[in-house]
Amino acid sequence: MSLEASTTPPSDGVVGQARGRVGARARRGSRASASIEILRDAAAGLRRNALMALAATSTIVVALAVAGGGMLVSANLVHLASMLEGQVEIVAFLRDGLSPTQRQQVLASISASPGVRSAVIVDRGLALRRLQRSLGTPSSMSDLLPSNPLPDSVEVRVTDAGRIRDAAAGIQKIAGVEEVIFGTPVVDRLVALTRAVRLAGGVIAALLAAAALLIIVNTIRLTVSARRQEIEIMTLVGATPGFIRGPFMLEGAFQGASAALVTSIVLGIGYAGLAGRVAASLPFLPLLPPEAILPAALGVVWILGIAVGIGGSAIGLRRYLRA
Amino acid sequence: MSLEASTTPPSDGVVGQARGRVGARARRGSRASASIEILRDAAAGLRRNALMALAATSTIVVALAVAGGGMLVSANLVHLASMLEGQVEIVAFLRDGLSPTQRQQVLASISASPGVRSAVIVDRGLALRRLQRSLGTPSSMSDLLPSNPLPDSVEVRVTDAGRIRDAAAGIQKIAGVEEVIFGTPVVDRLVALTRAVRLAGGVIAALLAAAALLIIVNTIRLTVSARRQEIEIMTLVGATPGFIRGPFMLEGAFQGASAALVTSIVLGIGYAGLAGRVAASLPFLPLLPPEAILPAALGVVWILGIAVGIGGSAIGLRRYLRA
Amino acid sequence: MIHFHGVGKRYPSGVVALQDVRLQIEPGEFVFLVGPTGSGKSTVLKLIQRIERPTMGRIIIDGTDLGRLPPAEVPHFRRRLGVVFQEFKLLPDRTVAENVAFALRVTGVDPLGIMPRARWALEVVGMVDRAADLPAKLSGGEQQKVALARAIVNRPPLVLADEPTGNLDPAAAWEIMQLLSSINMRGATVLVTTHNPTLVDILRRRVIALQAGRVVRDEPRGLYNAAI
Amino acid sequence: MIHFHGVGKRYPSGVVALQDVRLQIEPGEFVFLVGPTGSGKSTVLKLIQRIERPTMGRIIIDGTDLGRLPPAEVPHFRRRLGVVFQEFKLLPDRTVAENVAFALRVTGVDPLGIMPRARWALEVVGMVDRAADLPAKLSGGEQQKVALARAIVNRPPLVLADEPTGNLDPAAAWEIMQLLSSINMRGATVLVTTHNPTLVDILRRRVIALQAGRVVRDEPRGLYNAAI
Ligand SMILES: Nc1ncnc2c1ncn2[C@@H]1O[C@H](COP(=O)(O)OP(=O)(O)OP(=O)(O)O)[C@@H](O)[C@H]1O
Ligand SMILES: Nc1ncnc2c1ncn2[C@@H]1O[C@H](COP(=O)(O)OP(=O)(O)OP(=O)(O)O)[C@@H](O)[C@H]1O
Ligand SMILES: [Mg+2]
Ligand SMILES: [Mg+2]
Repeated sequence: MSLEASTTPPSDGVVGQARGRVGARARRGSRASASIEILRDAAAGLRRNALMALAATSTIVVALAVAGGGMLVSANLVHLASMLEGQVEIVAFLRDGLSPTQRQQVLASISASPGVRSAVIVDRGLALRRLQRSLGTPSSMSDLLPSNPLPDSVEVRVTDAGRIRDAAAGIQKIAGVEEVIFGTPVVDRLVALTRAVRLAGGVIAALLAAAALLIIVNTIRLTVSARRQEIEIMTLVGATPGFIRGPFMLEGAFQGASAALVTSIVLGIGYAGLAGRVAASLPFLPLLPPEAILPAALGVVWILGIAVGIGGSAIGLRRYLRA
Repeated sequence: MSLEASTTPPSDGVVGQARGRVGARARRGSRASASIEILRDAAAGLRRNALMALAATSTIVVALAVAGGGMLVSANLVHLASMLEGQVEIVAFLRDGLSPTQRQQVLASISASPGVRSAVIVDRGLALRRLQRSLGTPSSMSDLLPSNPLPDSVEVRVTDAGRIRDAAAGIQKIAGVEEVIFGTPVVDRLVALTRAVRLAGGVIAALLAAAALLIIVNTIRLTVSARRQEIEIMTLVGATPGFIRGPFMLEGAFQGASAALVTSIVLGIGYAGLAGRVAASLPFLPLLPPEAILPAALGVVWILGIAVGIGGSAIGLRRYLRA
Repeated sequence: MIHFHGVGKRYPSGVVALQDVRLQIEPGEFVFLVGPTGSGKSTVLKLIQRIERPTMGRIIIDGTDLGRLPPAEVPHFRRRLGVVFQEFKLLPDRTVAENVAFALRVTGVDPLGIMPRARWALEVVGMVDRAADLPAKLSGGEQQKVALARAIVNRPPLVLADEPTGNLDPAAAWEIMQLLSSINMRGATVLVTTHNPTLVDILRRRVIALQAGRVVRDEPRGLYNAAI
Repeated sequence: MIHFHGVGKRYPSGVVALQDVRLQIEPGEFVFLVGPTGSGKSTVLKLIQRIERPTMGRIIIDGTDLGRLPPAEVPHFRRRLGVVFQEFKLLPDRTVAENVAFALRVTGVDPLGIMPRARWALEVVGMVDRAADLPAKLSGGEQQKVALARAIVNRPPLVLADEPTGNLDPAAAWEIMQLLSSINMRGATVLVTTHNPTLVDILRRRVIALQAGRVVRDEPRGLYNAAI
């Protein structure tokens, strides 16, 4: 059991017998193999602390799912708001007795007017039928009306519901337009509502993302703190903070990534299923199609998961790596 | 430093010199002082692990806030759905030329008809003014209509929008009713929508509560696992699982309660503020008043927080307390 | 007090720590358990505490057959033992006084009597002036003394001490041995593992020697090494 | 190699662990640090490792003034030391081999060379057949040997061993001392704290004795106790 009796130590040419100042030399070494080492270390760390890692990862999954779900809800709210705003319209009643050519001219002028997105002519016969339909088609009513009292009109959709007044004022000035109406109170409500919905959507998404962030960072901090003894011993045998951080941050990244993967599957399948069912049973409720919204939402989930996994480990380690 | 040289041990009459089987005796002892001990222990445990307790508690706050917020959103969705349904109505046009007494009789019959919640008479003059208003009051139109073509009608609100067809059929049979209309497609949509909203509200609340549950249990499990050494030593010196569990569960309960307190303050102030702002800027959007919804939502937050704090500790300890 | 009937212990990893160990220690005895590193001394103590369970044979402590002890009774059983662990096993985030008091508190004694008794135990080992410190602030030997104070604080009928002087200077080690002797003289059974030949050879108590998991020597007034 | 210039250490709790310690240990020396429990031996070793910092005086190790060592250099400095901690400080969830290898890996040596060197160190202390076990599965003495293997694996120019034989039987303790001697003969400076008078008295190396934080004796070929 003495040095002499045993095999001589393998010499690797890096750490020799006569040692000078080690500092500078130690920082060399093969980069590639070092990163393989770090990967192996991270994997081993996860294996050793399997139960803790499982608890942490499932917590991260939940946090990411809540944030991702919030993003989907918020995107759909915003989408709904723009759909609603798209339905805001100005009706321009035309003077009686315009010739078809004149009507087309008026239509062209209106279409070119500032703030107008689209404009279509509704002739008086169609307008009456619509009115009857919207009143519930009491068959008796068509009898009651001796003649069609409605004028021809142009229905105008605007680019920005909030600036509908300007658009209406512009249309009013066009020759051949008798009168312009736009349900002021309704439009005001709608504008206020869609603004609120947009705001709420943003706030919900931001709050839930912040919640996920905090939960993930705290969770990883707890797992790191459970391993503080390990960290202390590492520093005692000369591991640099970077060397200690490496595997921990990789573990964090890996946990974040696996959580993002699970979350993606759950949210993806869940949203696709939901969108399908809504399309079938609530066709008038315009959910964003999965392919339009999932890539962005899941992208955020992945970035959040991985970045916070890494950042959380770094933050969790800070306390224990002070010199 | 020998026993003889030192003071004699204080005798407390419980643990004497000649000791028999200890088992039975040890389970006695003052209950009241024991629970004070447990309280002190729990407080000390929290103090010693202050940073970990802080991380855990803030995570619980977030989880509870998300769940509580989800409940508020869900309750408002359900409220909105019933408001919408409450606006579904049947219009019964009355025969021309009914006397005021006859009209009152018809109204009474309609009110008594099954499925009817309320009924009001709308006379033809009011109906016309309303129609004009909803068309945007083109001043020219009142000129265009030579006479009022609309009949008197009764507007009926139903108890259950889903069974509007039966209600309408019943009203149709009443003498003096000329025709009954109810916008079938609109009502169908509305019923489908409110049903979806109710479902979504329930699902959101349940999912978020489940998420909070999982996060809290996992968080507490992580804090317990960070103290497994402490638990092991306790079992080695003869602490019963119950004795070890006591302070941990109290700590859990305390963390849950403090988290619930913070969450209550945040959600309470936040929701009251939001409801106030919505009432001011979106008066047509009927948010539930804070006093109607906060007590229930915050009650759930407290129950969730405390119950899961205790349960989480118990679950977290299970692994370490196996004999 | 302690009966080992053909006890064997094979750890799950495959290491056979004890083989066919037969022991009979009467109440009131003072016994040294000696043997080289890894010979199974700590395993014997762990079996007595039911931290580990034998893979062969039976163990009866003070009339209790450990193989039949229901798990719920284990804590109550352990309170009858006072143990100095080889690695001390002090609660790292409780003060010295709380560590010692803890062994009393688990027994459910009158809370008012706890602190005076803890102080008494700390006085006995000479650590009373460090009562308010955390274990991490003590030297190795000081921690060992605190571990001993915890072991004796509830005056257990059986004291197990695993290498209780490994971190103590000869004078302190001698005092601790005197202390264990006086506890023994008051009626407690004492089982001490040690690597310290001087102490064993001076005290001339019963010596049980283990070697590779077997009892190779059991002498009433033995020496650390076999008399050739 | 080691210079203490009027070093004092007062812990934040108020305990004065060292007072006006003056030491000069030359490269290649083998020194025993002795003294009663709590006299400050471990504190001296902690100061050398820069785990603790002196509250008075200056410490220069191998030309490095520890008071001026920037925090970022501390890990690199520590790699020049091989340390056996009094409480072993093995990573609890890594195998014996990984524990020893870890001290090499932090230095950034060629990964391929690590495991053979770790095996070599374990062979030297006689623990190579337990390479795959976790520390918790070893006896106290076995853990101590592993801690020693880790301390010598990267052939440090300065070895600090805090009570490295406290959990070993006399034969194993003697072998470990022989091992430290042979490391010393190959050029390393060795500083060993111990409570084992036999070892000190047989080896007759330089002995520095502490008492209540002061150096009370420093003899080139000393005994454990002062010659009266
Ligand atoms: N949990 C375990 N799993 C596997 N093997 C173990 C375990 N605990 C101890 N051993 C092995 O059993 C043998 C006996 O160990 P034990 O701790 O009883 O020795 P000891 O006589 O106390 O030694 P020391 O004097 O070093 O304290 C050793 O070889 C040890 O490695
Ligand atoms: N972190 C700390 N905080 C406060 N006091 C401490 C701390 N570490 C050690 N001490 C005290 O400093 C004194 C010297 O301790 P040290 O560990 O150096 O003793 P030692 O000579 O190694 O003793 P032993 O032989 O028991 O290992 C002791 O009284 C100890 O209680
Ligand atoms: Mg042992
Ligand atoms: Mg020491």
